[in-house]
Amino acid sequence: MIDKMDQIFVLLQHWLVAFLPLSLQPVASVLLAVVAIVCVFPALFALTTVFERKGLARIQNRIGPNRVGPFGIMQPIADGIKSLTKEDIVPSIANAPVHFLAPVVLVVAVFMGFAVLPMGRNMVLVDMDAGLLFYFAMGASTEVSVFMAGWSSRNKYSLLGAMRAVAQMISYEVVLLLSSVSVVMIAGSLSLTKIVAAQSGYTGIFPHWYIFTPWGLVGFIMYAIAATAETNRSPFDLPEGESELVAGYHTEYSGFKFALFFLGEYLAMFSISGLGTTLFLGGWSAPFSFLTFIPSWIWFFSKLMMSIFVFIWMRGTLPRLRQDQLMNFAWKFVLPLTLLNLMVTALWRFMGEGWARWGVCSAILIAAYILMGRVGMYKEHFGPRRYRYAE
Amino acid sequence: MSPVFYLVSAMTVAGALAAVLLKPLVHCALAVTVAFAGLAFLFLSLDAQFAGFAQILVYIGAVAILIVFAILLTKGSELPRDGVFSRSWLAGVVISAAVFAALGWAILRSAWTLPHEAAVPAVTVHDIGVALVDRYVLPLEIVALLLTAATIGAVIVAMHEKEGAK
Amino acid sequence: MYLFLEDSLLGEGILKGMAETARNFAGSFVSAERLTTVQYPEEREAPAENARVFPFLVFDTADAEAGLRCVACQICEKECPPKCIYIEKSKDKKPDYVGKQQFYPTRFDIDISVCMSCQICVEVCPFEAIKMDTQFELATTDRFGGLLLDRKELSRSNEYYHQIHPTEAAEVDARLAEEKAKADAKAKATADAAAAKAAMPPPAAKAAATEEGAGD
Amino acid sequence: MTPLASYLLVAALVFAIGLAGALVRRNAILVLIGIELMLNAANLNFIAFWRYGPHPEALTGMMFAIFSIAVAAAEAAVGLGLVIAIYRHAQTTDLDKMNRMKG
Repeated sequence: MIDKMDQIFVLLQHWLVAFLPLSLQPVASVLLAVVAIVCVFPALFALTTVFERKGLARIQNRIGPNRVGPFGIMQPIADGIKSLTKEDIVPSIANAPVHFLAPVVLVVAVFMGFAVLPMGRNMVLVDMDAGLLFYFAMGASTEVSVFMAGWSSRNKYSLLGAMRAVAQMISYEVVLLLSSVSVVMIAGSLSLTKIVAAQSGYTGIFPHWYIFTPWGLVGFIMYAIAATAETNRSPFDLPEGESELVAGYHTEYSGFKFALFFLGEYLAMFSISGLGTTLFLGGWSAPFSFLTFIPSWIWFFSKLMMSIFVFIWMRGTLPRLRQDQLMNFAWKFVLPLTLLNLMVTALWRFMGEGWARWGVCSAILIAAYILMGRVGMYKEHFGPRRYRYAE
Repeated sequence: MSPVFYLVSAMTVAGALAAVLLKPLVHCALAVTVAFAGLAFLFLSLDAQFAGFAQILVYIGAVAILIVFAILLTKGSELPRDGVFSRSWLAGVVISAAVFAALGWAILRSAWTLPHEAAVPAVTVHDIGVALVDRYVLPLEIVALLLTAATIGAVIVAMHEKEGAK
Repeated sequence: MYLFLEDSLLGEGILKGMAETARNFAGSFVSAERLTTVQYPEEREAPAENARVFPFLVFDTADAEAGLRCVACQICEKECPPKCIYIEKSKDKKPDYVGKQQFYPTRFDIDISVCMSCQICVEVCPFEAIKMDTQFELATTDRFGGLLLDRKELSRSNEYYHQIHPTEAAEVDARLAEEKAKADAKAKATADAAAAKAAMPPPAAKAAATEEGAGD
Repeated sequence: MTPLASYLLVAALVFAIGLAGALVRRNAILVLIGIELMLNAANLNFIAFWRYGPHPEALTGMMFAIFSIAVAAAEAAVGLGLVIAIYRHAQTTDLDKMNRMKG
């Protein structure tokens, strides 16, 4: 029974596919999984928009949307109808084909990333040998779509915004990759299913998740920072800073194309949270050994929603960074610490079991963190803002 | 050959042609991105997963963006008044046509002696990784050195000249 | 050497902020007094006394036509920065609250789609005739006619003014009463003087006149 | 036509187009794009020979392609850095106008 619940979607898929002739079955099973992903994540997107608005409202001691449906839960439907019926404006000097293709490329590239995420036991669309590399390849293609959007609008604010966004995404992509490499070093595979399998054991009741190691914790924090920047979430949401930066690459988009950008952004957030869950939080495995009876996909999605909540929480707390602070932070703090973390991971790998490696690795990382943080704050690369005219 | 191969090849060649022939430089950069993507698909169709994804990651994610940055930093998006083709364009076309003719002739001459079908090589990413740090460790180190040098060199070359240096 | 700065660790402020917002998040579910917003169409807060939206014209007596304080001096029209006031002066005169003969506006229009609620018209008005309203639900489906308010739509009674800005209205009333008293006294003095002049013989009248001049 | 021959033909075509781009266009960036295309065509050859060659498990062609991708990335970075430096100096990226050795 427990197994059946765990595998319910896999069994459902097999049952549905069995109705078709044998020659169509492989195509149909893939198609079915694709349809499931294409339905589930936009639905999650719709839910997340309303939860985000309600969460932010609660953080600011407000109630949030509560008009459409009970507790405002139907708000995304109203928003969807609104954006669908809005006029789709294409600037007359815009490069129309590129202007049209940019949001499409973005959404397609982001959707491709879901293909390699294991969302439960045996629930992965394609178990690729180079799954992680595939994910990052797809993530890299979103940069092109951002540039396409900014350039094809023929608006200098759009173009500047696009260049800003691309520079930000490239800078933090390095960190994202390097922090994931430490997991690859320990798990010994680029396949995400194998990475989850490597974390699925328990010591006593505690799981072998990579976040519960010194390098894993630092790697996870670095990954989370890079993921926040990569998905243009606050405090790195300069591409969306409409209040002070004329938004950015999607300034000239309206109606459904704008909604597509919005969708792409949220889907990227889901997929990057899913990847972080897979890499550091044990994917679909249960947090305690006595909780394994709960289906694996529930664990995956609850971890996903937890990370989404943290994203919302950060958005409600932190002010937006300036572009130079953003770049300084990436290249002068996060990147060096991630590189150091890589070395510490290698050390961890070769020191063998025991408490010694815990002590050594933690000591190196904590010392580096304190030192680099202090240096950075002292030199005002980051840390508290001081303005000459304000003193 | 499957229709997918023809489709992807057509996309690659069309992208490459467009990259060479289109007038606005940004169009060229976008077209070359299409060509890179097509080549990545060709790699994938040759069962070279790792190389295909690395191609997408490096070429679409980095080189294409780099080209775009360079175009925008050099005001390359403005069309030059005296044409986009060089004065010696005819010679260039003749040379490349000759190169293609020579290559094509060689390929077609040997087409029937080339191996027909081969079993899909069972090479995992793990094998590639092991080979990289085992048999190919020296090239790997040299590439690492090269990349470091290139990074430093690119930064120095493109760095702002100090005031007074001019 | 940077280890012993008075600054805290990097990231400590972020954690403090996160804790604060978490407290808000949880607290807003628990204690209702944390919630600062009002569910507007159903609940509304009484407008603040100093709230100001768009100007209106004050009238004193029961009749809006007769009691309008405005004397069509057109100062507000000249001073209005966005030029949203349009006044037509009357040809004839009628007595104002003091009893003095004054012009009155035959037309007084304010285009509230242009008005920027700066209150300059109120500041410059020497007759306390134009004041700021607190009524803000002025949405209309007719954006040209509906937002151009004429004299009739702009007229509000002094009682209404008392209702929305009690302190200010009381001050204004006191000032007006004082002025009226002064005017009355002056009128009475003039009337008395005229009466005395009529009654007195010529030399005495001359002396009274010099006295009056010294009194000025 | 064997599969290998068709891949080689595509690679030859892309190589010729890249060569034409490098020779025909005036803009230095376009020349770099042409060179990138040529490198890519060579990579395709390596991968095709690896796939259909006698010893795919030796990974020679694959490794060559991977190293070539890495080197091409470095080449692009340095090349475009040079283009930007030249542009800053000469205010043009037109190769026909860069015909002086003196600055």
